[in-house]
Amino acid sequence: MNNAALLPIAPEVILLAGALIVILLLVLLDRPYREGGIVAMAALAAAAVASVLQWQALGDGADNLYFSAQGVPVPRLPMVVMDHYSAFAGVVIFVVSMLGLAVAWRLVLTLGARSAEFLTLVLLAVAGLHMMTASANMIMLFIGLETASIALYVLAGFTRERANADEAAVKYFLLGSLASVVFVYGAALLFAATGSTAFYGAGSMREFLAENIVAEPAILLLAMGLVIVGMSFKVTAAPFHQWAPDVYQGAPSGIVGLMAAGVKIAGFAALGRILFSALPSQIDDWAPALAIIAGASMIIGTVLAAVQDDVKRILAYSGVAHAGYILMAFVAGNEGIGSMWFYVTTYALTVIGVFAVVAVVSGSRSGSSPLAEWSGLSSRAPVLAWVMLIMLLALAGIPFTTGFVAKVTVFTAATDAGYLWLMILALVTTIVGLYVYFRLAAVMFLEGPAGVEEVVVPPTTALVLAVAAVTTVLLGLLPWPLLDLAREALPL
Amino acid sequence: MIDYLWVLIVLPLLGAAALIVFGKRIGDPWSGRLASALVGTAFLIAAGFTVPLVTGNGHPETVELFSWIPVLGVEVSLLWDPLAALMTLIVTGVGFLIHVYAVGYMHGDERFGRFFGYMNLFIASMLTLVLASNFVVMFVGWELVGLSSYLLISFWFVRPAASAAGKKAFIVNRIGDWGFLVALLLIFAAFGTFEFAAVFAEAPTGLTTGMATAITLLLFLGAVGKSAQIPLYVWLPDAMEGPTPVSALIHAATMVTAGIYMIARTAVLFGLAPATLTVVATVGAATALFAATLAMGQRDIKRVLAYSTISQLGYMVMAVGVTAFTAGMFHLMTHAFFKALLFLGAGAVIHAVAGEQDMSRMGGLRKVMPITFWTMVVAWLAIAGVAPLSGFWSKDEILAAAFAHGGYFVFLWAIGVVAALLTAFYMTRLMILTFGGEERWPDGVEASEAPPILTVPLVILAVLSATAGIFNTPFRLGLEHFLEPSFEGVTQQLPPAGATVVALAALALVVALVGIFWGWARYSRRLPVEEGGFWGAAVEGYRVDDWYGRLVVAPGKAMATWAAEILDGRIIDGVVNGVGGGVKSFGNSLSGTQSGLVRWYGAVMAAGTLGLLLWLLLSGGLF
Amino acid sequence: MIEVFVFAIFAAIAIAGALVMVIGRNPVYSAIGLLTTMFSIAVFYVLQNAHFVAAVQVVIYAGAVMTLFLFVIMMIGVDKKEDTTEQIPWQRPIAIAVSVGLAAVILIAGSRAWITGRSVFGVDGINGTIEVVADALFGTWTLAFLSTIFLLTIAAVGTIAMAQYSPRRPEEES
Amino acid sequence: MIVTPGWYMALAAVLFSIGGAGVLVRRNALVMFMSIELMLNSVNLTFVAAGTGLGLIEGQVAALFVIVVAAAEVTIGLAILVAVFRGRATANVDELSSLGG
Repeated sequence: MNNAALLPIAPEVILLAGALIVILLLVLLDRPYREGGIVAMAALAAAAVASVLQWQALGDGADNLYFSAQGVPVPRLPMVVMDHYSAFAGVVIFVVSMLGLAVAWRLVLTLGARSAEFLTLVLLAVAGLHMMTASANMIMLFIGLETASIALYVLAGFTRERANADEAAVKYFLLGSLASVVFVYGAALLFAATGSTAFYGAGSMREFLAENIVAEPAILLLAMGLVIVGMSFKVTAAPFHQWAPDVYQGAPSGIVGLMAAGVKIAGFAALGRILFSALPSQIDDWAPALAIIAGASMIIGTVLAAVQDDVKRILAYSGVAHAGYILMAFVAGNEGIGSMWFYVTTYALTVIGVFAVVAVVSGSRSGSSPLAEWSGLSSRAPVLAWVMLIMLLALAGIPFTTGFVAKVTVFTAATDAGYLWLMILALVTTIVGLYVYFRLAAVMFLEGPAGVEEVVVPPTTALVLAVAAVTTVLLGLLPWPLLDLAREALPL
Repeated sequence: MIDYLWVLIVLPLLGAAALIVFGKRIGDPWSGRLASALVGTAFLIAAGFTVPLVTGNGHPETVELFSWIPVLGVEVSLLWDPLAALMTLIVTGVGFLIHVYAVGYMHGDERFGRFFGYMNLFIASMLTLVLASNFVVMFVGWELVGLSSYLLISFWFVRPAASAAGKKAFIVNRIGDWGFLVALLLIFAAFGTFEFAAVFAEAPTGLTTGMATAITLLLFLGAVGKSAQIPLYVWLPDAMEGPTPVSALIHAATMVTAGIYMIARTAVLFGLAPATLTVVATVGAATALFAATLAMGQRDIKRVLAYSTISQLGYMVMAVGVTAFTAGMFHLMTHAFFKALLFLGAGAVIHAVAGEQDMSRMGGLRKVMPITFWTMVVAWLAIAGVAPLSGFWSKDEILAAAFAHGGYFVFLWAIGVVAALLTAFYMTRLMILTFGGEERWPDGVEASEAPPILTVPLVILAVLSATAGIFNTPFRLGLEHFLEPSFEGVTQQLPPAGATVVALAALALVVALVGIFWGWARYSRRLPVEEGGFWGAAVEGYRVDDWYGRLVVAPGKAMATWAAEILDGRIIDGVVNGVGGGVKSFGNSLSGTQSGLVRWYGAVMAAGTLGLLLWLLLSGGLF
Repeated sequence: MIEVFVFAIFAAIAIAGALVMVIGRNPVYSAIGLLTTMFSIAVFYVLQNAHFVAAVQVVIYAGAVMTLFLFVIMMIGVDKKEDTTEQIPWQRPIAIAVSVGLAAVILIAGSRAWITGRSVFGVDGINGTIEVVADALFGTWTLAFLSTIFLLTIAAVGTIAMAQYSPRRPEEES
Repeated sequence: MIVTPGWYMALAAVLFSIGGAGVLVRRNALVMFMSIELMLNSVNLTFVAAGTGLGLIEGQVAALFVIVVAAAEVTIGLAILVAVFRGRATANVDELSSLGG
């Protein structure tokens, strides 16, 4: 096995090594909190670099390669695929995770001896997220999905000083397991319907479906439906979204950003991997189904976000609506991948920033973040309030932020694919959505201060906020660099 | 030179950025001076750009800045033509005077710097709207204008009313913006581009009447929101909670006229949709009369002016509705002068009587505030339509055009005349209650003339209000000629020629004088009791807000809550309480609501799954 | 024919076990019901020549997992009857209707054709002996096998994290 | 009459639905979790039966992987449930409803 052959799984190997080193540090050092965090951060950075190297190694996309046990391209049953799609996903996931970990930095330091477990779980969860996007096989994807999910179940309930965290963990675990089972049942039926678990290669799902017309497609349709449901749960698309508000509210604020952003990126990427790579020939079946889910998500997310009184819940429902917008890109098939990536990436950056502010305002441990806590933030912490306003503008899709460009691209994609009704629905919900975000802005800027307590922004969080705010505005003004890369990040 | 058109927008934008960030440090009064200087500079530059247009050496120019969304062919480009020039000069010119006034008016406010930051932001947004050369950039400006006006209305957010007014303005305007957005969508669907030039060039041949009607009706919905027409006018009176310079700048001179400007800009499209034009003219005339009756009954001086603004905007909308676009723009200009003057004068008065806005507690200010009084007299006569002040010419041109349009529109003309009578009446009432009679202001208030920084802008505006009529008299249609390049290919309704126009003008003058006399007769001796009946209803704005609450807002809220309960599992709450028991709670975390049950979530998920599977199979034709 | 007979008997047992699990008021009964079903499924594996899977099923599921379940049931002291008062009216009927509907949809779809895929590489009558499975597992599937290391590490670390019982500390974060 | 893989898959579908009903109607978190395990078992049965029908060993391999995943999930799941419910002497998930609204 030569070095180049290791490249496709390099990020996972690096993260695993990082996780093990963090555990070892716990044994070797007396108080390894800070060192462990640095190791974890370094591992994520190295994984990101590895993904960049992957991208470069791929060149113009001509020499994509599969990977199996022997480290050589194999014709049958590839497990992992290295293509522009997975490399792009890797960079985004790892960078967002670094930002998420930076937001959780203060939480890590206060966890004491438990920080080692926390960091290990974060690293392994991130590895799982990337596995979801880089798998060339349904079973591999399922393993990645479960790796990420199981680690996140624990992380959701990690700070158990408050009852909320318990509740979040149990709810997330029970509903998440249910969704996983639905997903894997879909995988099993897909196996029965196509005779393969692989996305690529000889006898793979794609090849089988491209060469044969399934005379009795009932099981195939069911299988697709179940797989879509499983993934919709992960990306909080309606009506499979209901865990999100409760879990976001109950989980430690320091880590919710990572949960919300990371899982969404990986979930959408994995859904895209399945639909674009394995089932492109069935687009006429799955695209309308996704359009319905997208429409439901926009409506439900927007309406329910408007009636919430807790910022974390508002953001969760807003996430549901955004999941709907992102799904709009999917109905356009291959044409929509670029806009999907752009939306997912910029949304993830914004969401990390938003939850970083939440962690500052409401503390990075478990607990809710009632609107009252936010009133008059602009006079207590003006810079923080303005940064939050930028993020809210992006979430609302106001021009000159990434949110606007992202919305325009997915709207165009859906319209071009012939889903005009979906586009109009999205427009209407976007306008209703303005109310949601401006309500929060109004509380921050127009109401009197809730208290006199000083708002302390830890340096790591400040860094994250700077990154999030700058990218939100800069990529909103000049989206081309990212948009061009996103358009290149096509699956094999 | 014209390539540097973007400087007009960037100057106030820089000011906004600097003042929002460093406003506190720059402080009072330097942040105000900086903001005023920037707007003044923008005015001078705009004037420079206008010279070639006036001398006839210039022609409309499009300045391309950069390509923004190439997929949709959206360029960020600006358009400089007579229409844009006129509007830019009004915005920066009147805006400059109001900025200067505000330096004095806002003196001592805690957030002085922040205020001017917002004001500059507003000017930048308004210029973006005005200078846009395509629908997307215009929409961006449109939205930014809404945002900055929201910030300014609720500037004194500690007052709950100000905060609520800001929200109300924001929400009501969303309805209009929705219309604008959908119109953009249809335009793109019909033409494949957002550029004004391309759209207007193709429209006469490439657009069916039905499509044109749909697009223009939706655009008009946007204008109805922004320009406060029936039925979306309700936000404007409440917006008076903002500082008075804001009312003058945004709610009289500039932002509310954006709707008129937008219709004038898209005159080609409106010209293709006669049905829409009838709707536009009718709504305008109805608003002009309706708001005038409301203005008659107000006791708060700023609310009189607010309803008066709505009424005057009604005239402008009526003008564009009868395709007298130039007349509409002309009235827009003169109105900007005299209404800004009225607001600023009102602000000076309010300042003098220690924040009192109720006219029944003013009176006798004529002697104390001579400069304010005499400038206000000019504005009063101008808005009432007394020759030869500016309002006479512009209002008369609108009415004459409506009359000349013939048929049904003669009826609208009659409504306009009645509204003019009421206008003269309520303005006379305002003047006498404020400046005439005995002093009724509260004890301990030492009213005195405002300082020069307040009065100098008043005087300048008074001169403009008095003389602006010469730009476009029936004898010399200067503005008409100036704007011609912008309305190329548009059939405009001109006032009738010859004796008719003289007769109409004479009638208008008589009506104005009758209105003034009526007001004089009623208020000059003693104050009549104005309670109950019409007066009570008018003060409450005919309870329109109540009806909105009952008919629109409450059902909407109820539906959202209902949806939330079903989807959130919160309906359980009510049911459990109703059934009344069986529920045990353990531990501190378990008290309270019974929402958030895992099983309910699971059931919804499963039902969703089943629904999706069924749908897939059904659409696959397998059942 | 004998195969049909065995299938019928064990299918009945499996369904009965599953129903006992769902209906049983006492978690211990539920666990035993599930155990019965798992054993029946192991029988089905044997019937299909999936010997290794059958062995794993018995050892891991019936052995380890169910023991763990019973242990936990005993430990947190919930080996008693469930409070049956219903908090969500209609939830139960809706849930049952949805489940029945789900079964009906899948069965109707399957009644047309359960397996529409086509084997490209397989041979008829595969025999899931340990050699054959190991061949696949450590051949083409090596990477998937290796990647379960993530799962097992998480299982270990996560259990430790959850088991460290932190009493509700009164102090907030510093 | 012979037993085709379809029979097993049909049985698996029934078991899957029963498991699903268990998750939805039971309030004891442990029993809900057991129901999920039952559903996983029916997935395994589906995999194995489909593999038999297709003549592919992959069905069995996939089932093995699902078992491994399930084992990890059981460990974590029970750890969470023990941690959460140890102090409450109950495993009723309906009592976990402080979030929401």
